[in-house]
Amino acid sequence: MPRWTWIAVAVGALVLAAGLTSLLGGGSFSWTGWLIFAAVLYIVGMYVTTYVIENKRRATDGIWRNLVWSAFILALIPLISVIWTVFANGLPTLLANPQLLWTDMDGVTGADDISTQNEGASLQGGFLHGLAGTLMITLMATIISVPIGLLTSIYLVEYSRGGWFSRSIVFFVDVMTGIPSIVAGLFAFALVELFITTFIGESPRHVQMIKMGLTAAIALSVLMIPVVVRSTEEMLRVVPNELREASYALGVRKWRTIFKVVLPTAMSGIASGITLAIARVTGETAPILVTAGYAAATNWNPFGEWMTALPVFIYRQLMNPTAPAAGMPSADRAWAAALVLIVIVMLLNLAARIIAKAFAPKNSGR
Amino acid sequence: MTETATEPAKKSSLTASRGGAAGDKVFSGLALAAGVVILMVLAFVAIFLVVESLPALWPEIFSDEESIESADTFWQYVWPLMAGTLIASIIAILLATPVAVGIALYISHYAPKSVATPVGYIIDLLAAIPSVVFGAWGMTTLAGGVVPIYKWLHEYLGWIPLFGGDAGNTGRALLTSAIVLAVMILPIITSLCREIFIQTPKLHEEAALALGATRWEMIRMTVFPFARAGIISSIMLGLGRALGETMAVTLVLSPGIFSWSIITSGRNATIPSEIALNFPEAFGMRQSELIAAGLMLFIITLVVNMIARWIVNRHKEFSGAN
Amino acid sequence: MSKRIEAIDLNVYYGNFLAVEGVNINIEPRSVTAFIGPSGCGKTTFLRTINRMHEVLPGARAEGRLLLDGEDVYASGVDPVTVRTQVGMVFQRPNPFPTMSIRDNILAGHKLNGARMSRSEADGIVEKSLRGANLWNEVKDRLDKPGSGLSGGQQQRLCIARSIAVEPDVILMDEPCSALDPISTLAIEDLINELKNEFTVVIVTHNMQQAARVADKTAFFNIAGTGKPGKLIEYDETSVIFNNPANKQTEDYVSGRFG
Amino acid sequence: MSKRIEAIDLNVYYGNFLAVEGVNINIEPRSVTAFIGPSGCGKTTFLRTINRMHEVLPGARAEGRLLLDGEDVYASGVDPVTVRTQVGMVFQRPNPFPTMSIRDNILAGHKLNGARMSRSEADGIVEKSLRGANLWNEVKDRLDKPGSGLSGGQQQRLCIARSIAVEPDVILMDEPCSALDPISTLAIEDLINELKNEFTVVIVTHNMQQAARVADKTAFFNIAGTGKPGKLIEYDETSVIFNNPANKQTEDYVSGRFG
Amino acid sequence: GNGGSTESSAPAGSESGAPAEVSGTLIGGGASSQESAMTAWTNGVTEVHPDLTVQYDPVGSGSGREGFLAGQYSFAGSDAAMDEEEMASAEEVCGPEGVFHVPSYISPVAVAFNLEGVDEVNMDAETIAQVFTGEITTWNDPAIADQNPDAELPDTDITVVHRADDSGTTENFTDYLTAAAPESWTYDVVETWPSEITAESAQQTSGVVSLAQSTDGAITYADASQIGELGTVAVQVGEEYVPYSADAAAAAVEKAAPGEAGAVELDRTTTEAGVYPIVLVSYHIFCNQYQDQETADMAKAFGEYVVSEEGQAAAESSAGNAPISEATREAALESIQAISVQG
Ligand SMILES: Nc1ncnc2c1ncn2[C@@H]1O[C@H](COP(=O)(O)OP(=O)(O)OP(=O)(O)O)[C@@H](O)[C@H]1O
Ligand SMILES: Nc1ncnc2c1ncn2[C@@H]1O[C@H](COP(=O)(O)OP(=O)(O)OP(=O)(O)O)[C@@H](O)[C@H]1O
Ligand SMILES: [Mg+2]
Ligand SMILES: [Mg+2]
Ligand SMILES: O=P([O-])([O-])[O-]
Repeated sequence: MPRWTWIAVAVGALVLAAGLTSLLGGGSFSWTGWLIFAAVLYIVGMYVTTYVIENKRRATDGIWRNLVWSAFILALIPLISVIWTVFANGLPTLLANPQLLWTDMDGVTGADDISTQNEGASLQGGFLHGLAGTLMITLMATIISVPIGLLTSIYLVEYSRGGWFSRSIVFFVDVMTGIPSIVAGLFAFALVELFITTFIGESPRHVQMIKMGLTAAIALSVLMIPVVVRSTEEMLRVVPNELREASYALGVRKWRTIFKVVLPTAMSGIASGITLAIARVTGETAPILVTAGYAAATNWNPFGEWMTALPVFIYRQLMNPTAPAAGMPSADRAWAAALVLIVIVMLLNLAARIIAKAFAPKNSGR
Repeated sequence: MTETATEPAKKSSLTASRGGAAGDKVFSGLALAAGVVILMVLAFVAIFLVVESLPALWPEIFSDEESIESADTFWQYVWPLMAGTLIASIIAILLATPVAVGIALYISHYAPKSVATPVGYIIDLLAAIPSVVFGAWGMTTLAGGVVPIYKWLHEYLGWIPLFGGDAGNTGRALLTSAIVLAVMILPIITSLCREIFIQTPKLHEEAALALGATRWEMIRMTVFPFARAGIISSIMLGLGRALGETMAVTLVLSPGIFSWSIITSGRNATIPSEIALNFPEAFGMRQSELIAAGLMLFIITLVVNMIARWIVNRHKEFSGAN
Repeated sequence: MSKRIEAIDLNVYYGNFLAVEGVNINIEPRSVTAFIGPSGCGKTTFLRTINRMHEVLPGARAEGRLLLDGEDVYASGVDPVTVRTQVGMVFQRPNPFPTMSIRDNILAGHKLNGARMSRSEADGIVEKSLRGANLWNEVKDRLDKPGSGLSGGQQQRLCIARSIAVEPDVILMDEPCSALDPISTLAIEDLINELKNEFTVVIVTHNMQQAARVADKTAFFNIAGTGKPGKLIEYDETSVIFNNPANKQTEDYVSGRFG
Repeated sequence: MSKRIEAIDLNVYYGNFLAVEGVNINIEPRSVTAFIGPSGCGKTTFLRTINRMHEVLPGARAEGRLLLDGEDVYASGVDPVTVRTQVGMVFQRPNPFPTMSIRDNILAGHKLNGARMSRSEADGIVEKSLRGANLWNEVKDRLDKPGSGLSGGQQQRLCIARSIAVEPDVILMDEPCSALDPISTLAIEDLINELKNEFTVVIVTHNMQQAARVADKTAFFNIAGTGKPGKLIEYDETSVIFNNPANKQTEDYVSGRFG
Repeated sequence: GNGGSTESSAPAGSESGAPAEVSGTLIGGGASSQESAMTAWTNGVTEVHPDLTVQYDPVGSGSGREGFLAGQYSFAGSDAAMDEEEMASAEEVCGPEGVFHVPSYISPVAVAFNLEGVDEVNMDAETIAQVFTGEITTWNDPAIADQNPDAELPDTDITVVHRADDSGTTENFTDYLTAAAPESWTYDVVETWPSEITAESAQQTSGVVSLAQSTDGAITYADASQIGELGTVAVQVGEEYVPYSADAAAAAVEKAAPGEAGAVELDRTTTEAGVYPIVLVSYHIFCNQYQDQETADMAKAFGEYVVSEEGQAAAESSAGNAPISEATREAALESIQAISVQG
């Protein structure tokens, strides 16, 4: 098959698609429609051409290659769209008002926003409190769930011998992935309430202690643990047994083998699993709303007082603007916060990759 | 060979274990304890759900009321929500899985390394975007964009019940939520699949290639069988997320009663968004109804996972491990 | 059903690293040729260029010409997949497909071609190939069991059966006996002797007795030092290589005075 | 620094499957013993019971007594980890830790157990072990490079160096040369000859020439058929086994009249 | 009104000019619709009482009342008054004296639409109901056109947008429809829009407003302070059409019949001139007696500030709600000043 075949097919597909689009579009020409038609026609066209010129197997190979490529391009569309939305909405605000990063909403009222929107006064307030909340709550949730999740997957892979107990853990971990986040929040609230009312006291003063960063962290842990267990388990399972045996044969204890040989070998996968889990919970809104309260001032103490996390801040600012009649300033703050949130997780992701790289098997050659 | 080997004094050189013997016990104990914690948490969640939803499940017995608030029976209230949740999640999985597996393959077997690494990173970034933002994006950008497509679907494929209803002007339909969900679970499935695909033994891949397999055939013969359990795992993880996702659906969907049409807005609802939308104002019986709906979701997840396990275990003998 | 292999000035690279340099060789059809030489001299590398398995590794490529019955397998427009169906390969470590039954392992190559065949046809192929690999008697009662349940030697013979099932013209074997006990080794050596009636067989081995036992001709590769490219030093009748080599290096190697 | 190994009526099981039955053997300190026998006869299985690596596999267990200098390693209260520090093991496929440098690989036995040592002490151990494994000259300039970058033979010697670094009393080797070329094989055989000055060495091999070259005594295992347990058939001086075996099975095997 | 005094706390409230020495954190929660006004109040109260911090959890009216009953909140914000049962169970935290309501937040619910070139449309209750039930589907339907002889109504389809979430706004709006248009509105007073009606919906007031703003021909009902550029419906009251306004809304509350424990009973079918009947009254719910002096003082101080002219003005300028009328304030202040400690 000549090298230029694909170009010919591509051009043909584009032309044909243009015709088809204007025909079906009934006058108005849709660019998206054109591209979609062209892509489909190209894939089909390449298949048929290869089938005719070469054989069915090459055609099949080619169509799957094209499909894999289309999957990739298809996934880029929403990605770019989402990221563009966030950057376009958030970046200008953030650049113009960097103080958003180090002020909170304490003292900011709707009147301020109204004057911002109507009289062009500078944007008031910020989301330091949200930043503090997100960092503290996520950190605590990570501290709770990573050890539990890691240890559980270690138990499953290294210690259990496939009995009913480990099978039920595996099964229920799967089930945990489906707990709606709001239910996790309600559960954490009920749990802490139970704890506080039985061990500390039942008066309003004590009951008012329930809502705090820790409670939110517990709720997030319920959501995080299954992701950590599931991904870590898969990664540990693919660590070759011969490495474990090499270590045992040196007289290294099992737990040290796990720590020094198995975990480092699987580190890259584990790190990306944990990042995934963290990324998932940093974006949670509903469970934090019912567990951590809603504060306007910055609070760095996760064991007392209310906290606001960034997603909650974003959600509330979008949904219930500080000044109902002047929603723009709130929306600006929300998008800037969304941008910051994404950047935080991005950095986290980067850090995880660097850690993974440091541990990764140092392969060379085959 | 009759010498007395079991003199206690001599035995010491093997029993006098080097430091850290306790470490094994402690560590395996810890690992076990972690598993127990998870089971306990789950048991608590289950108990919490059941206790809180009893009044809605059997109002005659567990509450003062005759029936629940939103409908005559709980089942009548919850089945449309369950149907909506399942339809949205299944569509999301159907949309996301092929694409996610495709990207994972792209990264592991098609793209040159210099492209694969950044692409992997970029896809992971999708996971970094909070669901509120996805919701806001779905609401503002996506919903508007899909309207012409829905209209087209309705016009040409309207005979399929899924596209039967009128497309409306806002695009706030179940299919839009499903698309947002698909985008959200895409990175979850991709990143797990990618890690597994990369682990496929070179030995087996080369065996296939040496038989004259094309790249795709090699993938089908070696990568997929090896990764089967992992793929199903990752789909389950994604499905769990789709089933339980609250905010994105809440922001995107105009809920309503059950309908087969997934392109009509003001139709269908999902359990998590039903809970999120109504929980703040709910108390008493209404609150029980919502938590009972959460219990149903829990049960759906349970059943779905049982099916997945069954699929994975069916071919255990021929699994890719070893 | 058997082809001549000719390499003309073949250089093989891993990225920028020249692993094998200037190989010129002419392998007769219906013969067994053994590649011997110290570790790292490029035996595997050269072997893998014959069926274009080399290029599966990222960055790996070959320069020069490699002819199969006069046709250059590296000519543009040649599909490596087609080359590989004509040139079968058996690896050092047995690698049956773990997810397939013994039967499906054998039929794997045929199924690729999408060839529809009747149950009896398929059975015929399975039996013929397994008999050809001296494995039929051992596994005929458990064809539907996974191939990974066999012993190492059996697995290796299964892999040979798998590659002869597609009736290639050439069979390449990279140290096929290194993981096997003498009994299995002997079985495979017998097999190679039979295979040469139909196929061109090339085998890499570290075991010089084995080369002496099975090969018609032997090629000795050597390497000057780490980082240097491997070279074909001498290629001749096996008896000449082992008893009366032309080259000093060959003589040193076969007589054990290396290093 | 070298121990006698005695097995008394040792049965080894995989779950309910009796893999090796009734082994009685007495291996002298400071000697090299070779285990030979057809595939599946239980050489590896028995070898792994000596340092209690066997029980790492789920469901695997051993019955009977196995004495190290008179102490039963299967007595209750014996810590398998201690046994393994005294009985080192080298596997068929070289398996250096991929995440560690050459240096760290050598120190793995110490470091992984959390032992603290000074830099100079560590350097001493690394050099001594690498010299002991005949690898020092080849890698002394790249101790901080990953171990997986070495050639197969070098990797295998690295694994040997790693196991002698913890100064065991016994070294078990399971087909250590099967993946290696004659040069590396010779290097390792030389090494084994040196190791026996200090250690009790047990080696599993399929290569009878190798057994003849390195072993003081040879044990021949055999198996009556699939599903049957493997048994120790004959154990004697190597020269006796190869030239004048007492048992018909042994004679058949070593003379190649098996199968 | 002047700040009364009890044995334990100095006169509170800005009008008396003497800031009381209250300090501590007062925690409340409830209606999210009050969030904006509450921000103004929680910030404003610190000007009068620098050591008093008030935190408000916008969890929703239902959760707010529930949290209040469980002791989590010292006061609740709610779109609806407590029912009998809740009042009874309130005695657990508040003691036998129970609770009282302060109608501190009044907001007119505008019927708002997005129709190019049209700013105001007149409708009677039946027409509104028919539009929202989907019986009237185009803007130039005779039922609408007849009431708007001067307007140029296009034949655009009507897209009904309602609240997707459980909402006090929906409750008040359907309450109005039930009372004023019983013929056409057959659904009842509900907090969640009847799902049988196929229509667009969105979450929270900002959601319905922005959806309406982006959809031509959309009509919705929303807190008037947030409707922005949308056109509004003037509602028929008696013989005239009354557009929403702060005064007309406050008048509706003033003219309302007193309910139990400070709550008000709005008259949706009123024919009185200048009264806009679609009004949402949101309450603050306090205990008559608190368990400790500190909380009682803080609640009193905060309550007094909220109903004070200053507090109402602060809320109006931030949230755009309608300030309560003088008469309403007088009554509220009296109850607030009677807050005491359980014996
Ligand atoms: N994947 C690879 N990337 C880079 N270099 C490689 C790779 N594989 C092999 N090499 C190098 O190419 C050279 C030839 O290697 P090759 O594996 O062909 O040797 P060999 O003769 O087969 O050795 P052995 O007997 O150990 O199998 C060696 O220097 C080796 O280090
Ligand atoms: N993990 C295992 N589980 C169950 N059975 C096993 C396992 N490993 C080995 N066996 C069985 O135990 C018997 C002895 O195996 P072993 O590996 O010890 O043989 P071997 O003599 O080392 O053979 P080879 O020369 O092929 O290495 C064989 O029948 C084998 O099938
Ligand atoms: Mg090789
Ligand atoms: Mg073995
Ligand atoms: O004020 P609401 O959000 O309940 O409508």
